[in-house]
Amino acid sequence: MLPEMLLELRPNLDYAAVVVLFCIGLYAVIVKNNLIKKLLGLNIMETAVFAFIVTSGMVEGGAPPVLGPGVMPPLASPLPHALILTGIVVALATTALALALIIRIYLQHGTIEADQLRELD
Amino acid sequence: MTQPQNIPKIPAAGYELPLMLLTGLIIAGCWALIPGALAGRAPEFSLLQLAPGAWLLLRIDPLGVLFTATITPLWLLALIYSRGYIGTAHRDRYYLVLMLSLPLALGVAWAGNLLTLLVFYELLSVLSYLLVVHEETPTAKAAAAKYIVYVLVGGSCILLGVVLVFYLVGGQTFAAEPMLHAGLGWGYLTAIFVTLLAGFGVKAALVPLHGWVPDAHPAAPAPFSALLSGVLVATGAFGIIRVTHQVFGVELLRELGFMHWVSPLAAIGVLAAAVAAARQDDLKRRLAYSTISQLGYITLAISLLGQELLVGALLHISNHAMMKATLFFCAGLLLRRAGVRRVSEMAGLARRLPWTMAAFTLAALGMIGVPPLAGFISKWVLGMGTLATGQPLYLLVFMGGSLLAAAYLLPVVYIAYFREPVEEEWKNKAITERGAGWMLIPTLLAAAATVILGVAATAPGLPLSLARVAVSPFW
Amino acid sequence: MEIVDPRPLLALGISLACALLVFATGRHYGRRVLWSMGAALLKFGVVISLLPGAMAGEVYLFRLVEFPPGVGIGFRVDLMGLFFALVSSTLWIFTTIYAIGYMRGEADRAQVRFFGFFALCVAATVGIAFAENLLTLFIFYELLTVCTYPLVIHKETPAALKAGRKYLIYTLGGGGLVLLGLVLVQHAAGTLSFGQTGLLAAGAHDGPLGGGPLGGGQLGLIFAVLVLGFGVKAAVMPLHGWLPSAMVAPTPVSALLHAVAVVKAGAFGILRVIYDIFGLELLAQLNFTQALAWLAVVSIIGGSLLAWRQVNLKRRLAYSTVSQVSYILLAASLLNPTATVVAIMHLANQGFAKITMFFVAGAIEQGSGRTEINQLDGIGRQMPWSLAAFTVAALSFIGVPLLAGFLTKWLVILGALEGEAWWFAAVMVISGLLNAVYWLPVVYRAYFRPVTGVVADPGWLLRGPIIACAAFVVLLGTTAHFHLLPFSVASEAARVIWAEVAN
Amino acid sequence: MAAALTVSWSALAAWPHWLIVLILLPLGGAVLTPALYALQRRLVPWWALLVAGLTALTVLPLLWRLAHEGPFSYLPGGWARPYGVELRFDEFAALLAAAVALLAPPVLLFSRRYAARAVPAGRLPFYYTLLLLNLGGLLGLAITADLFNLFVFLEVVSLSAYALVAVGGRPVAELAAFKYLLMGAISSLLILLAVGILFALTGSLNMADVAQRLPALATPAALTLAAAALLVGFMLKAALFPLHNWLPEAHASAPGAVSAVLSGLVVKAGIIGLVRTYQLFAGVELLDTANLGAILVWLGAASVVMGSFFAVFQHDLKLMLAYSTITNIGYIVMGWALASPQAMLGASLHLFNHALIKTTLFLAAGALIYRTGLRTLEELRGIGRTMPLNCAALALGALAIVGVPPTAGFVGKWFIALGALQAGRPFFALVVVFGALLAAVYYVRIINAFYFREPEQKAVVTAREVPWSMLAPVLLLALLCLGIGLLARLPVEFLEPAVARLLDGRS
Repeated sequence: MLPEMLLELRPNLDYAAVVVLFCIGLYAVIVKNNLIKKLLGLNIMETAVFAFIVTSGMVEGGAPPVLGPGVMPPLASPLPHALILTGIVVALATTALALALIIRIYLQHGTIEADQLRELD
Repeated sequence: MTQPQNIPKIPAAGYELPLMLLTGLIIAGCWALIPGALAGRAPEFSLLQLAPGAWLLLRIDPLGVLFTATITPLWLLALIYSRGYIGTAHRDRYYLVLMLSLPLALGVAWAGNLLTLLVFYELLSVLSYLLVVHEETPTAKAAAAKYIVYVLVGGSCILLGVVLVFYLVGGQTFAAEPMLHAGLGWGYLTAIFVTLLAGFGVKAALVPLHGWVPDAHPAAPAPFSALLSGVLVATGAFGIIRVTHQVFGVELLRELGFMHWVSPLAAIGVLAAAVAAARQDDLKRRLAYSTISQLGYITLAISLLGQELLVGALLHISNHAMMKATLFFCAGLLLRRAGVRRVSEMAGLARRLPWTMAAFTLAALGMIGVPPLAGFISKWVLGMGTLATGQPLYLLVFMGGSLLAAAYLLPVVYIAYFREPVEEEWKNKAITERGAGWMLIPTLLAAAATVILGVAATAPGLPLSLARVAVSPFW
Repeated sequence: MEIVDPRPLLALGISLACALLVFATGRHYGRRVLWSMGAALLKFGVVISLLPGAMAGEVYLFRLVEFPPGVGIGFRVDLMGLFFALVSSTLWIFTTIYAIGYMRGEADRAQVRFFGFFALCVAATVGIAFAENLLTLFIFYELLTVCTYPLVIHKETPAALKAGRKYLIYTLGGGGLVLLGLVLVQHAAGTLSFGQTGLLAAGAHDGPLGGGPLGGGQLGLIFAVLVLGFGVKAAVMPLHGWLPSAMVAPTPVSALLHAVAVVKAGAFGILRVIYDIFGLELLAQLNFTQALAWLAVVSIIGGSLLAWRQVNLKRRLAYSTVSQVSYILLAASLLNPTATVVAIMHLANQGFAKITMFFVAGAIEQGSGRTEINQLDGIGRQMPWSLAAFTVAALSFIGVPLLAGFLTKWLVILGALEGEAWWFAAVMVISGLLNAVYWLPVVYRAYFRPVTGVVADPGWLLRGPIIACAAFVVLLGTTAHFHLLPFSVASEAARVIWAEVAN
Repeated sequence: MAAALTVSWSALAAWPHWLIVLILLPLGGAVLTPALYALQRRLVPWWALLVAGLTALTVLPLLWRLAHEGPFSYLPGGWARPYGVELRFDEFAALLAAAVALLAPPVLLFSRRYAARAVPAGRLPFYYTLLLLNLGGLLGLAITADLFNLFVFLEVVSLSAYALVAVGGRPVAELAAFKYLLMGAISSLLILLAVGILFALTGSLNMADVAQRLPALATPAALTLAAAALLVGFMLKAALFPLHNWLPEAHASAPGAVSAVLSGLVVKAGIIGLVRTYQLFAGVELLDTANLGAILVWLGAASVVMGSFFAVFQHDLKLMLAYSTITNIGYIVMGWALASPQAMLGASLHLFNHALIKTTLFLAAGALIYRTGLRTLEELRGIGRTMPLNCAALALGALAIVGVPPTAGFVGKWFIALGALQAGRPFFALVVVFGALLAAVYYVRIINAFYFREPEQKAVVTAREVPWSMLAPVLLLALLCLGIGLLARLPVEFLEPAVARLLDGRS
């Protein structure tokens, strides 16, 4: 049963990995108590999405528009990579901001544990 | 026995005389209408439109003239009497209301259509509340409360009936021709008849709607009791005449047969009220029941639907008004001069109050129907009318009523004249008629009128002739 | 004949300007009085100046703005609206005089708020009366709610605040229903403008609930939603709860609630629903008004019975309003010309009589601090003018001839008979008797019980309006056939409504 | 004369580059702000105001052109679509742009005195930078026709918004900002994921192009995933119930002017995203959009009711306003999802009107806090006596948000309710009315406290009106709340064809 499913998954194994990664990240964001860990979870999710988009740049049976004939597959579309560069910048900004906030929170409240912070309210 | 009031002279309010003069003028005016009425003229005056098509309208027809000619003198008598009777408490209000009630009564008499009749009738009734309650004793208040409940419920019934008529045939003026016709359907006609009869019946003390009468009369001041009994109750009967003869018309009523229900009711009223009267010890209560009984005569006469009977009924309205006024005036004298309310306390009073008791006796005899006094004339006409319409059974009722009247009035006379007074009760009491001129004069005048109305009954311009003119168009 | 004329807007503007002026400069007693009285008189002048033309068949139109297309704010003076506006602007004059006297002792701040919002309320009432469409009516209807609220809680006591809250909950709930009805009508008819015989009948397209053309059930829903929505303000029986509570307000406010504006606005709204939105023809085919009539009957009888049980004078007055305003609904639901006349006319009849009674109740409270009926012993001798006026009003409600109430009773009964519904005639008679049952004891007490305690003279500022209003009660009852007086206006209004049906 | 004016206007409007100027102005202004601060710090507020004002002026020719020509595109660099990046000014973009143009100058004017107190001095340049960034991002989001740019602008808006919440430095605010950041980042990722999926499926990023290609695809699962990710992502951004958790605290704890922008404009980014999602998937038959619509309708209705319900029990004035935002977002989403012409029209109108009203309310509330430092209704009792004008503005705004006609709040709800009937779903008309009633309940509480209670706090008794530079924008906006409803005829006529086009694209 299970092996057959895995077989079925094989052509999309990268997607499966992305999904798993995404879920791990989401899990961390939701469950972890430490704000830093939450942030890390977010980063994992980001990575998952980036990975997904980058892998989707893979073009089966495609031909490069600029290079002449003779270039062998696998070919990849460069556009997703360019996009993901932007995405990474955005993610970086988010992370930086979040870290800054966490520092402020720590300075203000003396803790970055979510449950303790909740009690402070 | 209540303490006799050794009345200090009541200071005059100052306006009594002008009021009397004014009333005299009004009476003169009403009488001046008689020739026109005898000639059968019925001028109309529109006053005001209350609602679309619903006019306040005066129509001075012979019936109305008869009514006003008979009742207006009572106001003058009552005014004079009041000068001696009414104390200073609430006096202004009393006179104000009394004088206001006169034009309202005229309005009832001259109402040109049902709406006008209703309006004046209602206003008169509501206004009378202030007279009934005048003395503001607990009994007076209770009686007045009862009175107003009856009046309002009755008035509401009339209103319903009037609106029904208005809805069906519009705001028609009273005329010889009846307003309604058989084509309107049995249901509507019954509803109209029941509501109007019940409404006016309350005022006319029609048994079993008479409940307020025995309470209101004793409670009211004597001059107003006289008016109440002589006029206000009569307005009810007057209304019934308007309804039966001008709204429905004799033929329609015969066709519908409603009167088969009314006549027995009235007959029972005549007899039962008379029996009840005989059982009363309070003189004014006794007189009140007598009123119920006498009004029963009138209603019965109306319900039998005969021309002569209607003449008799109208005659009896005026005669009864005069006689009953005399009786109530006397009752008031007895109360004021001797402090006596109860028949049983009147022993020997005739010696101290001779004029009073003389007048009382005269009026009592008239009421019983002794010739040639007024009561005899009307009862005679009634009796003849009964035979003329072929309903001799009701003749017995009339006679029974008269006998019973003797049974409840003669004992009063007897006790006052022939029973020896209890000595102790007479000590230190200045029971006298001296100084009671204001009360005595109207009493005697009324008593005299009783005689005149009897003796000169057939003189033109007196009720009998007028009544014949008034009634003739209905047949 | 429709004429563009800015006067309806002017009438509204006068009240608004008055409110603004009072808010701006009202801390001076003199100015406050000047603005209030000036505006009251001026507005009455403007409103009455519309009358001759309107009676001659002219309809004044003034469209202000159209904001969602097809839905706008506009004014249209037809006779029914003009009648309502006349009643309220006449009563405004008296209420203003009375209020000046009544509020004299209060702090300036309270007075400014009072007179300011009072003017706003009256502006809203004129807006309701002159509304060209249901939306405009709704706007001013809600404005009325909002502006009466500060008046209801004027005293700022816990009881007042509680009453205010109750008032708001009820009226806003009603407003919500009206809004819903508004949406339903707009959807069904595609327009909200009055002045066509039955907006729904004229423009009925598809039902709001889908499923093809507008059927009876959906119309019934619209009718119920609108009538109940307006019925809250009209204090129809299960929805009347706010009215007695609102009695904590000062007397001029009660007068405003009961006679000048609020309750009337509800009743007027229902009149509009019946005559302008559904139209007589459509309603004659459907059977909704029968339900409304019975609702009114429940209010008439139930309100009276509840009034009977009250020992507080103003509460009794409040419940009696529940009963008397429903006359309008009963009459309107009878759907015949006579009843239409009285449905409109009773706006005035009830208004003047009720305001008299409230003024007297206020004068008594002001003069002696008495509020309960059993404290009124002998007060008729201490305040003869006021109690005489009170008696006149009471007799009017009972239906004694020559007073305004008789006219109402007469016409409603006649209308009931024309509608072949004799039982409503009986209801009117019973209601008149019930009025006697709970008003006469008050009158009786005031006159025939021994005097107790000292009562201060309420002064002419209070007494004047009382007497004037009582005089109006008599006037209304006796001037039916004079041209340009209220009754002729009401009957002309009814004639126009029915003439449209005939065409 | 008029003709000449018209000609010159149309000449002005015909200049093709306004659209890119619209984005570049605020973004450039934002970038330059810290530099200016270093040179001449007192000029910074005026600089921001100037930028905002110019941006607002830029919107005018665009609107003119839109009104005369209909939607138009701008291709930066001249690359034809779908290859190049496209900016497109359609009616919905215009709505948001107009809201930004209308609200940005008053907010920035208000900020000059307000931020001087509410924001620590060192952060002032960031405050203005972030605000301008935020506004620029919003404008970009509104006019972009490119999926990835949508994401980028959304991130610009979101990141600046997170930072703006915290910029005031209140302890609660920083925590709220972090919470907001987490939720926002998750939603951004979902959106990015969806963009990726759509790109993978179609190979295009131009929205119109993608929308054309999608119907031809036969991969329902992927489509559904993309649609769901977009929906959930934008719902989170728009704070639709039950994903509203982050909003109240973030909006309430931010400085007043920021709250105004967040509540009035930033949540609308989510709405615009939902509109774009709708446009993307409108033609896809494999995907049962009606079904998605049904979910959204119910969630919208739930937002309306729950938002009001929560608001009723709040004591903090700004929290109340924040919950009311959830309610109003509910209205807008519900209107959209009902998918009948009038409901969509109403939702569009409400998008604009709510921005206006909520900005008014938050600015007025901010002014109260500026003067008194008090936030709860109990503490603010009687403030209507000492700050009458400001409170009058707040009361007007309250009336408007309840939806009392003829204020701005009425028109949108009116059309949504009508649209519910048009869609044959009268229940939602009932929800509209019910929501208005609930709103009335809590706004009455505010008015009650301000006007009809005796003041207790010393700060309330001694309070006086805020300076004119703060009061004027508040009053101006309040008057607009009152008056703009009366002009609703214009936007309605303007939007009707757009809505019709949208619905046509679907059938």
